[in-house]
Amino acid sequence: MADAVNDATPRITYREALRRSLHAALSTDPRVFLMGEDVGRYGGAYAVSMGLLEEFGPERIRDTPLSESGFVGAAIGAALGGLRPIVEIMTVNFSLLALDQILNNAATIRHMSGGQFSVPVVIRMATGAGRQLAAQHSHSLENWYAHIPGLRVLAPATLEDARGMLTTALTCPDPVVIFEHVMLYNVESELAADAGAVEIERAAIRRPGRDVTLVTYGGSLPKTLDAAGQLAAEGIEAEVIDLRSLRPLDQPTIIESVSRTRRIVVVDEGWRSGSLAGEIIARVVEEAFYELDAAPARVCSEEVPIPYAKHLEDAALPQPDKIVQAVKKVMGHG
Amino acid sequence: MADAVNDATPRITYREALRRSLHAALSTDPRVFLMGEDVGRYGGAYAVSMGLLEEFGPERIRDTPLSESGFVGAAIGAALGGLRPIVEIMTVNFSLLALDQILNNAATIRHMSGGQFSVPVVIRMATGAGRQLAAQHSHSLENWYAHIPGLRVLAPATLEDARGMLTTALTCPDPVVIFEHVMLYNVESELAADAGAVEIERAAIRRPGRDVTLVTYGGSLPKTLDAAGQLAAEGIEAEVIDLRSLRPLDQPTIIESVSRTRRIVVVDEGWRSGSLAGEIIARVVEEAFYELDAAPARVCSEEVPIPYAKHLEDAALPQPDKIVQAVKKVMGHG
Amino acid sequence: MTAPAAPPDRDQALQLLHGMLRIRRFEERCAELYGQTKIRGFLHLYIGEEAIAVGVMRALTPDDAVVATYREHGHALARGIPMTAVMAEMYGKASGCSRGRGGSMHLFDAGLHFYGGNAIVAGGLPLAIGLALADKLQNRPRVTACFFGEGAVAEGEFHESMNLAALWKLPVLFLCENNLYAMGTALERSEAQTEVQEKARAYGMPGIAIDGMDVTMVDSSAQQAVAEVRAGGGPQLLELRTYRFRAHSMFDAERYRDKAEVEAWKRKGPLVRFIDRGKREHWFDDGDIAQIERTVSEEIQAAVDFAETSEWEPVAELTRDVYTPWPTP
Amino acid sequence: MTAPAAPPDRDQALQLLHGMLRIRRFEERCAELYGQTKIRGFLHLYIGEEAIAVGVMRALTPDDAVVATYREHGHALARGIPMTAVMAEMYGKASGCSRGRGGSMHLFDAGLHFYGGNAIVAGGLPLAIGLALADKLQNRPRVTACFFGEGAVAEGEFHESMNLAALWKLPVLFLCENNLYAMGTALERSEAQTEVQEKARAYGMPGIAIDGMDVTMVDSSAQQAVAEVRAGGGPQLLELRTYRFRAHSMFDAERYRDKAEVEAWKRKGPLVRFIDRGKREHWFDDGDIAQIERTVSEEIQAAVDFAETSEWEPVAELTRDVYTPWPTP
Ligand SMILES: Cc1ncc(C[n+]2csc(CCOP(=O)(O)OP(=O)(O)O)c2C)c(N)n1
Ligand SMILES: Cc1ncc(C[n+]2csc(CCOP(=O)(O)OP(=O)(O)O)c2C)c(N)n1
Ligand SMILES: [Mg+2]
Ligand SMILES: [Mg+2]
Repeated sequence: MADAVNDATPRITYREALRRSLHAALSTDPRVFLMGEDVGRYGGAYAVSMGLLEEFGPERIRDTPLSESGFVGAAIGAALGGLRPIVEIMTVNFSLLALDQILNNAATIRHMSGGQFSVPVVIRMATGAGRQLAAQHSHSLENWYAHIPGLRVLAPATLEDARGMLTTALTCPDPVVIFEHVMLYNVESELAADAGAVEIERAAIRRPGRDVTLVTYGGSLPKTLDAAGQLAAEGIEAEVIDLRSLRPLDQPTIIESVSRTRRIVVVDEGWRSGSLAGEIIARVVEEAFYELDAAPARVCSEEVPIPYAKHLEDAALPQPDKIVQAVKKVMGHG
Repeated sequence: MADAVNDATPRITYREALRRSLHAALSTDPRVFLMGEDVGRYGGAYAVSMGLLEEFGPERIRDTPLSESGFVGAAIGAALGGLRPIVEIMTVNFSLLALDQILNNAATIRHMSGGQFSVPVVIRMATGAGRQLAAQHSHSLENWYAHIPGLRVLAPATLEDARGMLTTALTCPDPVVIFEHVMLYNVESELAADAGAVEIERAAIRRPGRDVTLVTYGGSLPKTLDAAGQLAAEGIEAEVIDLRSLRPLDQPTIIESVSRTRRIVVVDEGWRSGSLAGEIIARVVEEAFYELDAAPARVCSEEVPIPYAKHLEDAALPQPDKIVQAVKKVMGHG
Repeated sequence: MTAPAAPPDRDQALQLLHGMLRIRRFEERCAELYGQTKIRGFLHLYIGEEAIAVGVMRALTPDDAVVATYREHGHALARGIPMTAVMAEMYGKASGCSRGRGGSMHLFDAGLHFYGGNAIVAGGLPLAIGLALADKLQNRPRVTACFFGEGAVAEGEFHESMNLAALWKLPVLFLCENNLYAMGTALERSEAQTEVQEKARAYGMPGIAIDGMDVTMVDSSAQQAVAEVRAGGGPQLLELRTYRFRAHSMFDAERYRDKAEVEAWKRKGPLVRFIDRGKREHWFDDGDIAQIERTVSEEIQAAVDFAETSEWEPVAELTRDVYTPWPTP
Repeated sequence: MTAPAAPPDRDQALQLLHGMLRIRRFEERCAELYGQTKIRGFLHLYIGEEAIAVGVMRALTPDDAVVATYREHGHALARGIPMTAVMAEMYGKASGCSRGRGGSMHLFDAGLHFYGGNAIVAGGLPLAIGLALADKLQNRPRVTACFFGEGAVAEGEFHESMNLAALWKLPVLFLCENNLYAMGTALERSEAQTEVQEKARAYGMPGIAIDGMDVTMVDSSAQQAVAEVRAGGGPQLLELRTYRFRAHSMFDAERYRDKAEVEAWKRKGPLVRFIDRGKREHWFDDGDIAQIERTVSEEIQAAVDFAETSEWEPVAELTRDVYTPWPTP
């Protein structure tokens, strides 16, 4: 098991990249431990921590009861007590039960104590829809977390980021929330054997282009790249920006791109009203209003609890064809 | 007590307007009851339900234990069971503990059941800062609630709305969240003796003007009107829109105003990133980009847990002078 | 403390057997359909636990309310939601009991006072409190039956709901289906005090543990508890000791328990035991069983046919039922 | 079950008296300063409950951790946060123990392991679990003392935290300050089971109730509990029976309780009782008391002077300490 972990197989999954990251952290820093529902014996609801219990034991791969507020608060307390807890909330849907602890303790204690305490906790959770899990299990609430001063919020969309963001987050003295989109766990690609820490404040241009800027993050990145591919076939060169960090937002990278392309479409799986996409658009027009040649647009989820039936779920979420249409409209080809 | 309630004193407080509204609902509909922490014997943390226990008894003015998730969920269940519960969450700060029930049950059950059930619950809560209650007691999370499909979200900023919105909300078959800003409770004005139900989907122009549109809601309305007054003295005529309903948003009223004034500043006590103000701006530029003569702007709270010290708290929140400055900048006089 | 189980007469025995077999075979078919990707999302099978839903539902009247979890096919069927509507829901069809919105985890039926299918662990408990409060305030002699797994006991909502029910003396029957595991977490790794019924005492509430594999015992205990709750005696907790024979969901590799443990429990299963006893006590014979199997199999086939031939909800209807039609004044 | 309270010697008695009087007079002054609008926001006085903070803190070592609520002036002072820094915090000055950010409800001191001042009811309990877990995982023989009111017992977080502590055998001492009211809600209107220490049993945790008005009893009980917890015996719950003599906060009209009830409790107050007994048993005399009053009064005046003359935090510093300075790699 330990050997497999350090082995740079040519193609691995996003899940495996996360697992390697956990493995590396647990191996190198005795203060690090993982806690959450079914992270141990079960191997993680999304199988991310498979095998770690056997290697690191039940004190450091700590199965918790179904007590989200209790164990997330405990992770915050353990961080205050000098450890580097990684707490897995099985999915964002259950994180509401722990939101009080995250907002009123993790994010707040440093400022409220006049800077006496830092809270170096890392909170990982699965997010998003697409697996027909219906209304209570398909939320995308990244923007709620990105609203909270005192937190950092990350959305790894690539294997490099899945492998590297956690590593960097563990060096950060403040609470970091990491969103892992459920549709990414099985994505495969190559990952360098020596992949490790990545910086976690800057957006990345995943595809350069001159005609329009597409801003997205997390599980919507593959859909956006797909759309960009389709657009290219029609002669529209879209630049695709992966936000990577949802708080702080890398505004300069967005503004720079939009100043070149003069058009922007934001793709975000959150419900449209109150989405992170809205925030991005607001920032762009506040900052670069005169650089824009067309009204900005968003492709978000429809304002409906996500339904179970596949065709309805698909219709509720951003999809490549909707992105293509939105871009064409912004290009005046609508 | 009962007499005083129906008596149209010339000037009353916002608190008293709310109390009259509760009183009228309890008097006319036997299905209505009020539940929450300290709504009974204590008279309400903000004294809104003072005297109601004596008149309507402990079954209908129901003091609850400190169990936000439990009693808010119970109100949702009671609504499913045919009653018309009004549940008071003492403040928005504690509503996080009940957010799972609100999002995953109240807002979702109708759609998730294929339309079989409605959830006619009214959830009232105090919101906002300004009373030096520090980081854990000063949140403005209206935009989180306004993000949720299935909810209606109201922010009464005037006595008419304090009196009328609850009345209308109680006729609504779906869950309605009402935010009462803590700085409004003591505001006094006249209220007609026959004040009652008001419509709850349209924004109101609280002050007409031709030069710039100021959009705001709730506790920021008085500050915005104050700023508009100062601006008028300098020859700038600001139109002030009170959103009233935060979900659904009355987009036509905003767009119509902006199309006339060609400039917009949004004032919102939420933290800037991920604020409702951002959503408003996004909608305006999506819809009326070419009507604008200047980049839109927002005046929001600074991105900091609200501090206790008065001068720091004041500096963290939107204030009339900041609004005036923002408007001047948008007018090109900055 | 448990009520003595009165032996069922032949009719009752056949009903109990039919009720359990119907759920068992339905779910076996669902597992196949999942393999064929007709059913998707999460599918949590109740196989092994059928005695509980069947036993408890018999104690309820049509006016009583039921609140269940994501593992609720058994409850939905035993309560009387037509199998056609349940199967169509699993397919995601418009003719499903939740119009295709809910799927396996969110079966609803307003007419039967079946308030779902809740997929947030312990999320249904506060609803049950409210339903019972509504009954109490409206003087309706109803009982709310609230099902949840032993894993839910660790949630704050369990605590808050138990206290509210006891404090306000509400007509709620809490039914803790203790199948020893919450996904992969064994009860002794989630609770400091593993005697679930002991928890009831912390709220001054009566609580007893029942063999949830014995349908006659479940039946009689539920009858007694429902009668007491309905009579105004306040809430009660029944802990039903059971076991899940299948994986938690279709994604579970079951690394947390031994095959041998599962096999041992299967030998104590509600169907084997009831069939053994029923034959021994001559409540029914193999011919009766075969007859029931045929009826059940026909019902299931009809449900599959119904689901297969039902229409999809038009995509244009996506956002219907987010809000209730309502004229703004 | 409670430890016999060994009578204090003269020195100890004077310390206990001084500790309690210091908190009492400090808060009386705070109430005045509130009237003068020097202190704003919420101000929750501990008057009547001083025996608890004073008794418990004596049982802790400097390495132990303390988690408290918004009613924590007494705990902060008894733990050793300088009165100057506490008073400056109430004024909102930069020299306050939370740099003016926290105010009365959020007193912090990293050096003294004083983890606040938490204003979300029951919000501190999970933190205490985590602090104790960190101690356990790092093999530090520390105890985390976690204070909360009896109102917090109804919160889900109480339940979750109690279970986690007991399940993981963590070195936490839960200290439930039962002053009979949560704002205006009497215990019997919030709990079906009002014997708070009974709740501990639902988690297999030892729990006892103590007369929280008797500082020697609190002292000796806390000593014993802390020693047992430190020795690895797992968590314990002490219920400290007490009463708040003042309103819940400065906004409370106290419509929910009789003046007579308050007066009756005042006669049983921790200071009256301890002074009576101390004089009777000749631990100290009126001269000693006068001497302590003088010392206390001087300390308070010095704290007020310090707060008055301290600087305001420059507004330019508003957003400092939202994040910790940290180089992105
Ligand atoms: C609040 C919450 N946390 C976690 C989950 C994920 N989850 C779904 S079922 C389950 C196990 C529940 O176990 P139990 O209550 O014993 O019911 P069982 O599945 O055994 O019937 C978990 C952890 C969830 N749905 N809700
Ligand atoms: C979660 C939450 N709900 C409500 C409140 C408002 N509130 C502040 S103190 C209080 C009463 C708490 O009573 P108790 O726990 O007995 O402590 P005491 O004030 O008596 O010391 C309430 C309801 C809060 N701060 N947090
Ligand atoms: Mg279970
Ligand atoms: Mg109290």
